[in-house]
Amino acid sequence: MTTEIAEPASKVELPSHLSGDAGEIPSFECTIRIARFVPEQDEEPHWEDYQVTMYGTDRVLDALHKIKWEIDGSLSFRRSCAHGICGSDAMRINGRNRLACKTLLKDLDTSKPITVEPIKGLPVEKDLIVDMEPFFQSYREIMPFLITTGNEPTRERLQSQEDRARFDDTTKCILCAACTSSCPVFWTDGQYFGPAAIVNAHRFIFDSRDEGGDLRLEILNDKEGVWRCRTTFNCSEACPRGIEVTKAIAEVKQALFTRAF
Amino acid sequence: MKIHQYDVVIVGAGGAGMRAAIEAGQRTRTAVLTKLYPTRSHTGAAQGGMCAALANVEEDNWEWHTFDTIKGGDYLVDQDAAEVMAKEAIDAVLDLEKMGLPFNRTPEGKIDQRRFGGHTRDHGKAPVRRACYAADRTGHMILQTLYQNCVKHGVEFYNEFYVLDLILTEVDGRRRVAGVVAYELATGELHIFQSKSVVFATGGVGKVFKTTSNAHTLTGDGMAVAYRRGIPLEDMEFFQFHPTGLAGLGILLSEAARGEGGILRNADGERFMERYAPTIKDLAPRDIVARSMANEVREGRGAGPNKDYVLLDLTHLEPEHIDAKLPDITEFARTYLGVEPYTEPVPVFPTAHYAMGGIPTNVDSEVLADNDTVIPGLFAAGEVACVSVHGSNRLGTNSLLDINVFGKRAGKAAAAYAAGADYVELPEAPETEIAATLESLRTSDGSENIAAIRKDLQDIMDANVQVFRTEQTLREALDVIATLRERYANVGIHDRGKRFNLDLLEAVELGFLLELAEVITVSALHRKESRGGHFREDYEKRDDENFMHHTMAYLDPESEAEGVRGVRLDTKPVVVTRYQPMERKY
Amino acid sequence: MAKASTGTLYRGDEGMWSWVLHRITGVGIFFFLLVHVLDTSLVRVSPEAYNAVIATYKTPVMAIGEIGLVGAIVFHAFNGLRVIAVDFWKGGPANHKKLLWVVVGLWVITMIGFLSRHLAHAFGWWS
Amino acid sequence: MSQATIPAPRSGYNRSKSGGSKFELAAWLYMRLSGILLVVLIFGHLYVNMIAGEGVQQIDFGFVAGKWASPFWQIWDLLMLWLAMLHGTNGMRTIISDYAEKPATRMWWQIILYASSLTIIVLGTLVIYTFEPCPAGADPSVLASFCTAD
Ligand SMILES: Cc1cc2nc3c(=O)[nH]c(=O)nc-3n(C[C@H](O)[C@H](O)[C@H](O)COP(=O)(O)OP(=O)(O)OC[C@H]3O[C@@H](n4cnc5c(N)ncnc54)[C@H](O)[C@@H]3O)c2cc1C
Ligand code: HEM
Ligand code: SF4
Ligand code: F3S
Ligand code: FES
Repeated sequence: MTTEIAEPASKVELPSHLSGDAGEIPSFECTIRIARFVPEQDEEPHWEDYQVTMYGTDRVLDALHKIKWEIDGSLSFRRSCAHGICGSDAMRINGRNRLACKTLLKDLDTSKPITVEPIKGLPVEKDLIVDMEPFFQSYREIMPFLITTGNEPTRERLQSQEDRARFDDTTKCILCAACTSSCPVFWTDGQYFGPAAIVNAHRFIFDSRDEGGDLRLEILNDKEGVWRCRTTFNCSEACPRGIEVTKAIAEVKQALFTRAF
Repeated sequence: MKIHQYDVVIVGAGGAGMRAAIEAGQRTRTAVLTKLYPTRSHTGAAQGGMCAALANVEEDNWEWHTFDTIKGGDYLVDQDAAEVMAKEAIDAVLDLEKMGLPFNRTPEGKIDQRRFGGHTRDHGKAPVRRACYAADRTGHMILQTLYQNCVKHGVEFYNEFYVLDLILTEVDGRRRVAGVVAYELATGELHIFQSKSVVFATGGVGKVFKTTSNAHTLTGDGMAVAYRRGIPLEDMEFFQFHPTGLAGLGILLSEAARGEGGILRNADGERFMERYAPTIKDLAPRDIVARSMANEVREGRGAGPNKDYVLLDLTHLEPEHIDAKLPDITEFARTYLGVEPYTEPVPVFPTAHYAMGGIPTNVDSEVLADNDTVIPGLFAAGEVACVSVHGSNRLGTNSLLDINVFGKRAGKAAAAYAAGADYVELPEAPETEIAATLESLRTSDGSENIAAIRKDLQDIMDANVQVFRTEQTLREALDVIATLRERYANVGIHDRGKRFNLDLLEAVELGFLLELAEVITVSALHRKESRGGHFREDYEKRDDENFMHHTMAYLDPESEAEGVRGVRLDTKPVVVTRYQPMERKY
Repeated sequence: MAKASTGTLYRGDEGMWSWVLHRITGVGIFFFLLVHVLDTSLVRVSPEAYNAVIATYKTPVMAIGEIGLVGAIVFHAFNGLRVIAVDFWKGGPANHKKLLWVVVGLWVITMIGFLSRHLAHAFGWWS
Repeated sequence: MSQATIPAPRSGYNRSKSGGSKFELAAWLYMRLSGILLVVLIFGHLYVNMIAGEGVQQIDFGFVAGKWASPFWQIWDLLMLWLAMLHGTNGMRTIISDYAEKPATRMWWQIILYASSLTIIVLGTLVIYTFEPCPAGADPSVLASFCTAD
């Protein structure tokens, strides 16, 4: 409300598709190829194809819902908010980690089957559902909470706007695991802390109010810590929140490096 | 059957649940049962802010905040509760900051505050900067910070455990909490949690509507479970519809869009708010704007192929201004509708946003079995509860506050109660009832489809119980709900397995939705006035003489309310301390 | 529990493919280095033995192999410098794709320079 | 009904702690420093051996002897040998840790790696240090020109 806004016209001409003269919403057919795995029946996951009719603004999540609700109710996947904020539905869509609720079908090539698989490197429990426990374990290990010493102040701790901006990027993380499960190093043995844990450590290491940076750096100095990152950038590319993950990892490496000398 | 024992069991790990867990967890043995991983809870979707009269940027005090809350709630607010909330708001924000929440800062390094609809200085004189915020992801930061502190204090979580029943045992003629029954998603097993205190913090029930800003998982479980155990639900007719949801999707575009100069247009390109609110136009209160939008569509001036939405026009604003002030909106519009807000108007329609009603509690978050009897050991906080601080219409930023203030109170009270109480004996096989329901659903080969019933329910609720309500639309909705409940009795599911059987749980959730939709509609039918979020076209005025009271709905097979068997309606007086009802004008 | 390794190939970022190449070339060079030290050690056995082995390096078939080897080393070296830039230069992570194109460009230039001489030496062209 | 209490569901993974060592940091740094030096050393080596003069065709015992007669090239090659072998060995160590699935397999591969690296480094060093440019009794035609000058 700071800038001066000219009083907008009380009536404007709108293009015809908005005023409601355009007919049907265009629809299209597409094939969704899903890696199905039912623990009670299957030894190995197998592919299954589903034909669905979808509309222009539909997302992969809508297609999955359509399959679950109309074709096969046993298809299982996690989801909640449906607009990219809760981090439930990271999955591998056409070979890359994406949130199903943020991936529009029309941005994919619908002339070919769209492949949907669980994220890689975590044990598959059923269909698109993986065991997230190892992922959260790593997160918990980096002590993701403010560590301070001395008496609590009565009012808020002060923090300058620059200090606040220093770690803004890494506060956006929704713990969806798209990054960690896109990391080739994480796939190998699942022991690497993974980018998400490092991102969340970064969030505190660079918070001017925090005094536990040394502890966290020590944890990430582990042989499964930041040094295992091979700068493959899959994490940065996969992050649905647009966090510069590899950059955050590089900053943690540099912090460890400057601390050592 | 697995039995666990905890002093305190908290159901739900959203803002309210985790705030309670931080208090209870440090005092006594506490378990948090949640159907979602804690960080998936819908508190994370809140954008705008959390208000408190910190007076960091301009003069403010908690009494003004109390007044705004009461007036915003159209005087149906319990004023003692509003006072508690406004007073404790300041500590609630400071607590979060001390826990590490990265609030935006003023140039002096203090927590920054901004304006938000309905928050004023000195009883309505001018807008005041009261909302504390962290960019456009305040809810996200609250959820993360609370989870982080739960990790710090080693709170025990049972993730993907669905609480499906509440165990109440009668001791000396009084019902007390004995525990809860939970369904473990991963294995399909039932668990019994015996506990001295139970805190319900399961969030809202937006999924009774088709167009909603709420998550798929917000199916009102806590309300329904309590209701089925004979606990009343208060003020369920009051549902807030936010004017600017993305058309067809319901995803919320923050109020800031209009604050920054966005205007609403109909299919003819008219700025229709000039007709409904000639002076403040697009910045009229949420309920008025939502009704005006719905009216345009109803009268055939809606835009789009189905003429079912209006347009939010930002094209007269500078792209840099949009980028700087409304990044979320531009992203949502682009991602989900493929609309470029710089050059095209964005399709919007009112979206079901927030349930003002819920499980009645007092200011100590203790659940009430009627107008004043407390159920020992049972607590509720957050959107599932009705204290009532929001009355008939919640002010923006007051819910994030509610979950923190009353979450904290609930956690403390639950731990204190547990310290002085013994376990109540569990009845023989308390899981029998729910196990039978689950088993019959899981093995049923009924011909009805869950998704189809749910869609019919959501369609009728959107059409008949949304921003416009009349005797006729509500009765029609009740008829439809009744047939849907019959169809539900014959529902069939595909997934026969035990592990991660979400098909089964969707069926259970649908049962909750049907029940709550009925309560909402019956309560709405009963309230023959218009107040806050509840607008009756056949009774357009607020009627303090006959309706200045809360609605209490009970499940009671013996009774009948508004022609519906099984529901009993009662009233509860509104607590008025110092602000007498006035006309709500802005 | 199913192993998560089944499924399609991950269609990663440029960063991933450059790393795959970096790893393969690194291993390749390492094994070559083992062999190369061994054959060079023959200088301690006798000049004749050494010359006999080195003669095999001069055949056309080996000439092709040498192109591969040099190509691998040059890529590994330039990409190694790129990785170092990503680690230490502030703008590195944001520009890693551009840096990769620089690596590819330098690789092409270096290889053209190298090939023009090497093919001449190896096959006696232009000489 | 029994009052048994079960442990929390789905126990997490356990990662062994290495604790307080600076080894990984040092190794990481070494990879970068040695890499930069190696660019100079290897490119120089390749230039002299493969580009300058007659390229591969020129290489024979005499050529090598010619180079190692000078301490400059001796040190150059020695440095290159050590830096590259340690760099390569450490790189191979990471790769083995990445792909070996069982600790025992990992250990065996690493033993093989360290043994061969050590052999090569020792052998290479000895060769450079004990190199005799004009071995007695050798056919003078294969030797460097300066041998016959004596
Ligand atoms: C898009 C959007 C924007 C908003 N913006 C604002 C804002 O700016 N300011 C503001 O003040 N308010 C805002 N609100 C409102 C506010 O965010 C919510 O009312 C509040 O976060 C609710 O918190 P909660 O803890 O009660 O519930 P939730 O955060 O919804 O948590 C519910 C929890 O209960 C669990 N649960 C549910 N059922 C079961 C079950 N059967 N068994 C076990 N666990 C269960 C879930 O797993 C979850 O952990 C917004 C709401 C929305 C939807
Ligand atoms: C020419 C100059 C060289 C440079 C600039 C260079 C640079 C690098 C760098 C920076 C890394 C670390 C990559 C990472 O951490 O992600 C690396 C890895 C590696 N290098 Fe080199 N290197 C060079 C030469 C060599 C040589 C001669 C060998 C073989 C002996 C070699 C073998 C390896 C191996 C095996 C790896 C491990 C690859 C991996 O982990 O993926 N490099 N190199
Ligand atoms: S860093 Fe990005 S990709 Fe990784 S968990 Fe967080 S939000 Fe998801
Ligand atoms: S994908 Fe993995 S290797 Fe590093 S840059 Fe990202 S963590
Ligand atoms: S459903 Fe919440 S992020 Fe996709």
